[in-house]
Amino acid sequence: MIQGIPLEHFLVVSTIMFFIGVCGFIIRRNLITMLMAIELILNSVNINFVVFNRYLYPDQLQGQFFSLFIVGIAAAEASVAIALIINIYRNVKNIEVENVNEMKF
Amino acid sequence: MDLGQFILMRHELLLTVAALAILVAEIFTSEKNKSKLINFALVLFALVTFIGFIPGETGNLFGGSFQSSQLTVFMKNVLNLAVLIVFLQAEGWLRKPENADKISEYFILTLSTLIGMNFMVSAGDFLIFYIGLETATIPIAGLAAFDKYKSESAEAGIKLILSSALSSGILLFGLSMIYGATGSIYFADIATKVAPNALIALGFVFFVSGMGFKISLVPFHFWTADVYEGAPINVTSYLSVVSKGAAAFIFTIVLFTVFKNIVELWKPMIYTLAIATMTIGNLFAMRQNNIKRFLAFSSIAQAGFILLGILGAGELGMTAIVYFVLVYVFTNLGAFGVVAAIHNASGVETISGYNGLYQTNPKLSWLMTISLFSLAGIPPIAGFFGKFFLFTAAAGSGYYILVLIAVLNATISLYYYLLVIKAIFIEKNEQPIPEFRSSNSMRIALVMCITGVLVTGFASGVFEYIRSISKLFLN
Amino acid sequence: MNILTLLVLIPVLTMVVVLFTKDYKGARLASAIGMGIELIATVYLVLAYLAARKTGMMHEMLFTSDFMWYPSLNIHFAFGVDGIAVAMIGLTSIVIFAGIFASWELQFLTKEFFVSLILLVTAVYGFFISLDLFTMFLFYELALIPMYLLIGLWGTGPKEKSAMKLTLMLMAGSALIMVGILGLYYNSAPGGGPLTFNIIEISKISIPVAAQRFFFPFAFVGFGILGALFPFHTWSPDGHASAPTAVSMLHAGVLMKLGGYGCFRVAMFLMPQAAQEMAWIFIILTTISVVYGAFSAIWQTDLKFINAYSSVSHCGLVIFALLMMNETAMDGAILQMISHGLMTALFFALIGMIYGRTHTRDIRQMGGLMKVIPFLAVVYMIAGFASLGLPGLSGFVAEMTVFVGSFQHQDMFHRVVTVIVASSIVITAVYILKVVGVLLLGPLKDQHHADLEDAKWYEKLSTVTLVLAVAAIGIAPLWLSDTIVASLKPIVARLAMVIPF
Amino acid sequence: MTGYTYTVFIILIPLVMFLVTGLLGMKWKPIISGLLGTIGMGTSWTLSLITAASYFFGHHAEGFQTIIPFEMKWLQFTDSLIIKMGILLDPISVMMLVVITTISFMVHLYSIGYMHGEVGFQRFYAFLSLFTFSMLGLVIATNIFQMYIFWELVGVSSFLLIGFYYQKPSAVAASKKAFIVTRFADLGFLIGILILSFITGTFDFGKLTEPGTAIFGSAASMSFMGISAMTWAMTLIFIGGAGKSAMFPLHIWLPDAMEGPTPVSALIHAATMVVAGVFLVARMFPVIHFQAPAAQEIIGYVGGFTSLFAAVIAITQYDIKRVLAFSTLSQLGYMMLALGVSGYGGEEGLGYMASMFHLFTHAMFKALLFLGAGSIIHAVHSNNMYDMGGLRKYLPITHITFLIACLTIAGVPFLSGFFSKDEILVAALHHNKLLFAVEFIVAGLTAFYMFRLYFCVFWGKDRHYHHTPHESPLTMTIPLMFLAVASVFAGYLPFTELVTSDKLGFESEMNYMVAVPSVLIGLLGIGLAWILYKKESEVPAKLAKSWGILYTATYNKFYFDEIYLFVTRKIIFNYISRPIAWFDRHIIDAFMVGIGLTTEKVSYKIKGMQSGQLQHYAFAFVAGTLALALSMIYLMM
Repeated sequence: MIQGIPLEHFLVVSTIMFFIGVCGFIIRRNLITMLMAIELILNSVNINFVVFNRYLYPDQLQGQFFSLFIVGIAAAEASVAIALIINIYRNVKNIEVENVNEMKF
Repeated sequence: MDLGQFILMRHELLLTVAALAILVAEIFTSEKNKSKLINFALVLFALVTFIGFIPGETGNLFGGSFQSSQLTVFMKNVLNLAVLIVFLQAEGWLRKPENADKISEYFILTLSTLIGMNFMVSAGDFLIFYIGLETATIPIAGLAAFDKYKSESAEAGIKLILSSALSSGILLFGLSMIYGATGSIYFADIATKVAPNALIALGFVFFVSGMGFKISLVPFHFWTADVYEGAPINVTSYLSVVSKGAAAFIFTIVLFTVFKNIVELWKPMIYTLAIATMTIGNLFAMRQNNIKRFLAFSSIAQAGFILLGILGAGELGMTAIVYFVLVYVFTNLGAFGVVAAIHNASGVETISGYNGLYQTNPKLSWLMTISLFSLAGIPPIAGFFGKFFLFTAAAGSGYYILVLIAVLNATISLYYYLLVIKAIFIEKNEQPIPEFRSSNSMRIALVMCITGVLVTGFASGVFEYIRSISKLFLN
Repeated sequence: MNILTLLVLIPVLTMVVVLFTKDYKGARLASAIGMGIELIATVYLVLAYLAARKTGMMHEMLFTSDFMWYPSLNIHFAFGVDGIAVAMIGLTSIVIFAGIFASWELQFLTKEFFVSLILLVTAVYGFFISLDLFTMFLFYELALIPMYLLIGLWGTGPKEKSAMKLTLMLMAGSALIMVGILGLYYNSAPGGGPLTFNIIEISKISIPVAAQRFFFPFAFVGFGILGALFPFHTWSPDGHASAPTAVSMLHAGVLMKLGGYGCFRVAMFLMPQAAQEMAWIFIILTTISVVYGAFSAIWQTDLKFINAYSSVSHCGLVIFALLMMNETAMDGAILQMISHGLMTALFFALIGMIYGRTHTRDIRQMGGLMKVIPFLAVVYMIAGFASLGLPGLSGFVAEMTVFVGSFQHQDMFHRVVTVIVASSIVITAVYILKVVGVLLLGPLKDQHHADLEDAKWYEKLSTVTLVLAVAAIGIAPLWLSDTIVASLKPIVARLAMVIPF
Repeated sequence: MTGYTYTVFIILIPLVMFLVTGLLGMKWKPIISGLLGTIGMGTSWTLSLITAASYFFGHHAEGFQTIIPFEMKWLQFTDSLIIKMGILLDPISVMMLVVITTISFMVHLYSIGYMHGEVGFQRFYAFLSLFTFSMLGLVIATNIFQMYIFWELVGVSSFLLIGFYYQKPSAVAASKKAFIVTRFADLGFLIGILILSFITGTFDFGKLTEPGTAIFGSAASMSFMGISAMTWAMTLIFIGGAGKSAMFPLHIWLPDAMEGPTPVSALIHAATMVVAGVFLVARMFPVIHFQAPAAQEIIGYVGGFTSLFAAVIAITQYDIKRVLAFSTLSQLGYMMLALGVSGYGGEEGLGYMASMFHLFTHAMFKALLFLGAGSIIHAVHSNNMYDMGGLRKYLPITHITFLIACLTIAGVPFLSGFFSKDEILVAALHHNKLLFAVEFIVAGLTAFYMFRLYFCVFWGKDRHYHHTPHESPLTMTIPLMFLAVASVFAGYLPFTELVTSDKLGFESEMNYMVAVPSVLIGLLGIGLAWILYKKESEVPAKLAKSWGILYTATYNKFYFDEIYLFVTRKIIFNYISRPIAWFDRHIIDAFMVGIGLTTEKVSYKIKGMQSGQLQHYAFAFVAGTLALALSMIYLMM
């Protein structure tokens, strides 16, 4: 039990992480970096779940389980994503996102 | 709990078995007769689909995390049917040499997404729901990038995986808020605890946008066109029908059951989304030349119509949506089937390429026409009934103006469907697509679609059945 | 076997047969026979109807049959006819019969042509016999769709554009209708109980006035668009000009009548209060379209445009008379529908035949055809006389009934607009005589036309059928008019229930 | 009283003739249809003579009954408004039967010779029968709507006959003009009927004209724009009559109508159809007289003005048929005027009687004049009277008959014209001095222009004809002679006993105060013509010059055709119809199309949204989410 750290702090952190992630996803040009931004988002979510669970509903574990699953799935997602990024690299010889705009309008 | 209860999740199990079986079979088949796998998979899956239709008991598993009701079972069967049709249509394409070494992958990936959807459909809590969602999404990215040497395909894949990741991230963020507000991830519990407060509202919005991504509602729809265009046709049709249908279904269920307390909160939201989706979808579809992109936008517009059903909250809305999804399966797969057939035969996938098709391939032309008319909602084809019931549902809760807008949108959509028909029938063309005969399985698939399109409307039993089971489901 | 279901079945079977014919000869023969049988069936229906009435069956609708279709929404296949519907069916059968022969020589994708043509007709029959708003709407939309291909594939001139315009405008109209119908449905049981689409049942209760005020414009304008209600008529000139002969005949002759029919059967009959209140708006609109159509017809030079605009004028008269809401005027409206249907079909048939010979529809390039193709010319004159209301032809009967009926209205405003509308007969005379004078009389203008051949047997058959019908109504109108009036009584009674002003 | 059922055949025979010759005429030799038509006409002529005899000279102690031997329902509007097809026999209708059948028979006979060898001989006879049928139907109408029906039919058959030479543009134009002008007038008639039926709730002449009927009870209260409803109704109905009878200012079609074959002019545009208007007014006379005196005034003045106006124009015309046409106008004016000034009952009804009387006599001598003109034209192949001269030795019979006719119309004593015209003058004198003066002058003018015509044609020196004129065949001269006899003796029929406003005879004696001066002025006119035109001389030309502008104006019929042309062509076509057509294409249609185009334009405008950039999508995604969130929060506030 972490003493003296109120719930809000965690939430603030998680929220900030979330929005950093979102902004990163929107701003950064490199596909890998965008992927990392996604990880940020997911982890902020994890924090949320765990914290809510720990502080508000300490008598159950749903939140923590949920975050475990999220971690797992995030891993899968990342792996597939990276595979595809490699595939992109094969085709366009770099991984800048703005080059991935063959199809538009 | 005893193992006998697992019969409740027979669909999921069967599919898993099928997927594994194909995997194993792939290991034990030699390089040269890989293509036999196709027949094997087809037969196997046809079997699975058939078994799925055998009525069995319904109930809950894992303390309500997994709920199986007649409605969900029906939905799963619809999905199976759709996938079967997709497989049949894919057969000719898979036999092409460039796909020789990826046959089993196609089936396994598709099946695993289907499993995910099945779980999603009968999810009883947000965890299962989320797992199902991701299982249903991630492999599709792989499928979208199936033609790995085509840059469009790769692009489609990356666009899909990244934006889906973002959307699921946002969705999760919403879920976490809802969890924080209600302290549960079980639909049943949440439903009781949901109240119109800021946290719930935010969580709900994030949830909606996450789902909006799957159903490709405006403004969460942008990935759709590009992915549909880039992905191989059979994947596209799968995306546009199966995954969208499943998502729409579960979305409806969650709104009707979990968030029914804040119905007054989400109705205006859905209202705006509906209008935006229909209109934007139509406006973009109007000037497309690539048939896949065209169908992508048209499917976006169709999603907008589905929202009308959601607005007609309650049993009729539920029925209308499920019915519409069913009709939509036949209709859209019919259209995509023709597109695939033509693509396999001639590589053409532009509307202008279809000019004068009727001179050489009248049968296909009529198929296309009927499917498109059904999409446009022209009687007496199934599409008309699907739309009409959606509108009836919406009108039932007094949204007459929305109905008017929707029908006017349907008129616009008729305009661009007619453009295709014009290309097929009226436009002159010196060298139209040469006459060809598509593979038997494709023919079977198309026949299934067309019969579905022509019969569903007149056979009122279907609608009545759905109505009865959704009544059961909702109370 | 109910005669009405038979009426729908025959065309369907005909379509099937046509699908299995070898060449264009077979196709046209099959459809001719099919429509011939249909015509006979119609005659039988008329006789049966009159006989039934004579034996004193006083029900609103006869030959009713009712199959439950969608129980949970209470949607039925409910069929039945009253005198008006019977009259409309008669009109349809005659026009399609003539239409088949008018397109006898068509050889490009003949099979498809006849199939879609007959599909169109099937829908029309379905519409007229429907007692259930849902099926009615279903057949209505079904009737609109084959139009696109018919015009787009076999039309002339800017056919794609016109076809698209026509289809979209009419579909927009049906969008309005859809809203109106749903509104009716949800208000069909103000006192509780099951909602219904059934016209007769709805007509027994009275829809809440607020709802009427909201939904009447939707239903009325929706159908009005097909009835060429000003200012939503602009699809009609282009559409008719581009359409092939038979399609113009059918569309102007029959399909536009769906509009008028729906206007009073759905909008006015089911929402009388609103009809009473809002009538004046549409009376003004229709007055405009009557005069306006006639005037713009004067200036046209394309035969089909002239006829299209005169159709605007005549169909305006139909809706005008309907809005007068008294027995005589509405009787006149129905008569006008039939008479206009017949003579406009005749016109389009003749225009098609003349075009087929001279390859132009511009009256400035033709002249003195009376000498060359006397038969067609004479029939054209008869058609012209019918349309300018010469006694002894149907036009006169219809118009006079309309005028007398409308003028019986107690309100001064109605009488004044009646006078305005009546003045259109002079304008009609002007443009009809202009055409006749330029096209048929005078010296032969273009020497290439010197050796045109006169009508062939099938052309004669097609035109004479219509001429006979026109003359029959014109000479002995009484039985028809009485039949219609008898069926109008309940409708008028319902409309008369409420006099807001 | 069903003793008269056979009268049905008077009407049916021409109809049958029309159908037979119309449908089968092309099959057989032309002459057959001619003979058939003539025989048919002869039969109904005899029948109507029988009818007349038994009607007039049967017993009629207490005046003539109105007999309806046959009537059937044709179309029912309301319980009371019913169009019936029937036969109504009363003095005027019976008289008209006689007039029509007589003239028609004569014309049928005459045309065998006149139209011989023409293309469309059968068509001609078919149309003649059609016309006769419609005209008979008109006069025996039992209700005003039946009258209107046949009224329209008459109009159309006149259209067909004027345009008989349909390849001649002038003929086509004339026929169109005739039809449209009369059609315009018919609109008035129709509206009149509508108002009348609205007030009285009936079409039947029986109910309308019965003395002291109560159906007009409601009428008094009704008025529109300050004028009583009945006045409106009657004036409008009169406009209808004026159109057919070519009253000023609707007279313009009649002169052009002479484009038709001459027998047609004789039948339709001199004897029968053009008097339909007069007949209509006479038919409605009690209503007009009692319910709408104002309308009657109008009728009187219009009649008077027309007669003067037409007479003046007639003086300056060269075309022989046009001269006759204008004289017809003038005579019709007489009849209208007589009705306008008439009272009701006994002596008062003198004008009514006179009008009918003049109608009768005029039919005879004007038909004679036209047929004579026909035979002249037949001989000379020209309408222009300055191409003629000295014809009296070539065409003796024509000459004599024509002279008789001229004398008759000029009102020379003891010929029929004298009596009828005299009665009219007397009636005018009793009621309205001004109108009397006008008519008095017109009498002189009539005499003058008729004899101007006569002398120019039959006297003066020969023109060189490309072949010597020869007398017409017997088929043509017999009618001439018959009609000559008729126009001499028609005046001795006791009209005062037979045809009167209240169907009761009355005594009337010569009013020498009127008769003598009118005869004198007639003779004066003749004398003037004698001096000017008997011998070839420069005087007329000089005179014409001296009148200058006035003369040219008169010669050009006071430019009425031009005015009408201006109104129709310029105003209606260019300034109404054309802008409307333009408006329809470029405003309304453009608007409808515009909606579509705008939609398409928009779809092109917004295509940039789908930029293909993943991050733009992501941004839109997030922005959308936040927007929704904000709106959500807003909603909850």
